[in-house]
Amino acid sequence: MILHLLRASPFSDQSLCQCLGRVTEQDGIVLMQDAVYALRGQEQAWYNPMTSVSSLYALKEDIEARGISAPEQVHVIGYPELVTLTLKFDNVISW
Amino acid sequence: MILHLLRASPFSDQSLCQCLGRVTEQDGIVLMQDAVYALRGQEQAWYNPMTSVSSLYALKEDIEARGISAPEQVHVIGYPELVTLTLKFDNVISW
Amino acid sequence: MATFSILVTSAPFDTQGSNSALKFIQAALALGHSVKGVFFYQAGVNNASAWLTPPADELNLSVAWRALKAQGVELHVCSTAAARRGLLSEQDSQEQGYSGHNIQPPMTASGLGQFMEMLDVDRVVQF
Amino acid sequence: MATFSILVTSAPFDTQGSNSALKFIQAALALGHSVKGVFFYQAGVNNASAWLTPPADELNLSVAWRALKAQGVELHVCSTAAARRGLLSEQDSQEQGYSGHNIQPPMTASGLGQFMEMLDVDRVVQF
Amino acid sequence: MTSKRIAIINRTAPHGHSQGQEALDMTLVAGSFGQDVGLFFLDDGVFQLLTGQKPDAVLRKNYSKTFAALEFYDIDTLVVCQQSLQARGLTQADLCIPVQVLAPDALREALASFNHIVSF
Amino acid sequence: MTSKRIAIINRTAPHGHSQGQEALDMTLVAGSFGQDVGLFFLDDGVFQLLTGQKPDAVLRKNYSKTFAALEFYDIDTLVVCQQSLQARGLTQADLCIPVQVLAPDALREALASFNHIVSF
Repeated sequence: MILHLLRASPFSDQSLCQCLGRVTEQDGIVLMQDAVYALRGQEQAWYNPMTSVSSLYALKEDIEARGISAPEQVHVIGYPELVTLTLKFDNVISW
Repeated sequence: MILHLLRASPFSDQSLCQCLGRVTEQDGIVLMQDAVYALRGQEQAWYNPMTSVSSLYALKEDIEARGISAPEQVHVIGYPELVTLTLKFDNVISW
Repeated sequence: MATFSILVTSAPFDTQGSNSALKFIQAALALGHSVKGVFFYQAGVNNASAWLTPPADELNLSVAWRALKAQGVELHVCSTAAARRGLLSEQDSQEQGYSGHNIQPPMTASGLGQFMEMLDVDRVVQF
Repeated sequence: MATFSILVTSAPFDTQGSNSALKFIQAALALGHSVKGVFFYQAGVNNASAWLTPPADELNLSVAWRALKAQGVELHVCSTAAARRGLLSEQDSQEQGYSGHNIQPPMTASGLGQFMEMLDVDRVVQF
Repeated sequence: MTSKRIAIINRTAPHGHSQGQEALDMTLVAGSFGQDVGLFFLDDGVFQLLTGQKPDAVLRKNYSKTFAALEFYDIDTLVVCQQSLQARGLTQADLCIPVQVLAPDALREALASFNHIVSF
Repeated sequence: MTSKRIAIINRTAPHGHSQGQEALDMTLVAGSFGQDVGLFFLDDGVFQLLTGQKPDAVLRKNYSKTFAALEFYDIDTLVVCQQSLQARGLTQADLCIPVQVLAPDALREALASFNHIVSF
């Protein structure tokens, strides 16, 4: 069980696609920093693979900073929940 | 007539795709720095659009640095030719 | 309660990494966890500059890192990575014959071996 | 013969931008063109550090930039962008009460207005 | 100042990186020096203009408020890439200032008219 | 040293950025401290291992020669992503040292076995 921290916008950077090609059902994905712009990608090829990850999280502060919003199926979390998540999973990768 | 200087690997970064969506037949493209890795993209969606640009250049020093090679249809140039190219086109964008 | 070490590899201001690291550490401490230390590497070594001088309406990272040190979080910077980027401790600066040094307390100039010491925690998180 | 100004926005060592800029400028000068100056902005301001200290088997950018200045290429760094990243001229450092300064000749601390002056050339090329 | 026209391109989203903030700084200086300047928003750069940004939450400055000041600097060439907006599910109504929204062909034409182009 | 196992991931191509060189520095120190370390090459990171690099041409250091020294540091977990190689038209024969080439599933399993993971 790996927790994947995504930090780059998938419109500019391939990290989200590359990460999605490697996650399993037990893994978790956190969208933070510019990666929260992924939530504006409804028309992009990576959007459905991303939202079908059951443990998909997005950082509240980064969403608010950017003037966007999250759809219902995304778990919006703050930093305390992020800290707790890193302990719930076995290890953490920052992409 | 714009000369487009590409610097990032298209396997990691969307700049090449974004640039290709905007060039016209009169424009030129120079692959430099990590963008020369585009020459290893034979199986990628952007490869044919890229090689169909008639003014496609790649910087010799950056190719040699990385241990790769260029196919025939790509004009391999050195820095003196790059300097001259920037003057042949009307202006230059670094992507 | 758990133990953390934090690896910062992103440059201050140029990217949001330092900001995210600060908020993560503050949250971890507030939850009662222990943060053993922060290790600055790659472009992250720029966080160790004593002279970061942002405009008054922007985050002052020097103040923020100092506050963490006061809470017991060790702040280590890789001196080889730092020297490549123009950041020097007093000793390294004297050896080079430079006129000053910009790695100053609360930052400690260390080697990568220090980071190996910091792996003995429950989680390492990279920003 | 043509005139150039060069904008460097990428950090030394972290990216290849400085290396490419150097090779471009050397080629332009060798062809007999005139390079009015280099303007360092964004993370590129780190090029202006007098204290870049790479290992002996790596490029010493301080030496390389100094050689260009000796060939008549002006080297300007944006002082606001520099201050945010811990790079200060003697005057700015004294105003802040710091113990030294790491922007030294051949680098000149300037404002963005200086870059506007540098636009009066045939080509601006960004690295 | 010189008579050379300069285009400043925003290609990066705000807050994760400093590009947008320093592109805007350069634009304001260009304007105050009377330079003929065009400001372009392409790709993730269109996110710079979103309304309702609150970057204080992530310890970054809310410089997006400054876009409204561009008109006082006589910077009236503000161009946004239509295709970039569309790919992100955005329309002009989501943006904090009035801009020209151009299709790729027209956008490239507009860029080609500048002497110098810098990108952030 | 600690008994924690650390995975170091290369995701960036060489020479355009410093990631690869400093990832290798960290790997060598980890090895010399007797740390149990795995070195992974994913995505553009696989370009780190290409034979015949001559970065002197672009004023960068040819640190790829150092990969051959990894075995003397007892670093024998060297894993390359099969899919990343394939996407770049590469095979193991193009690489400068012997490595384990793993399919995505096996690669993720290998990564999951480490206590800590850092990426460059």
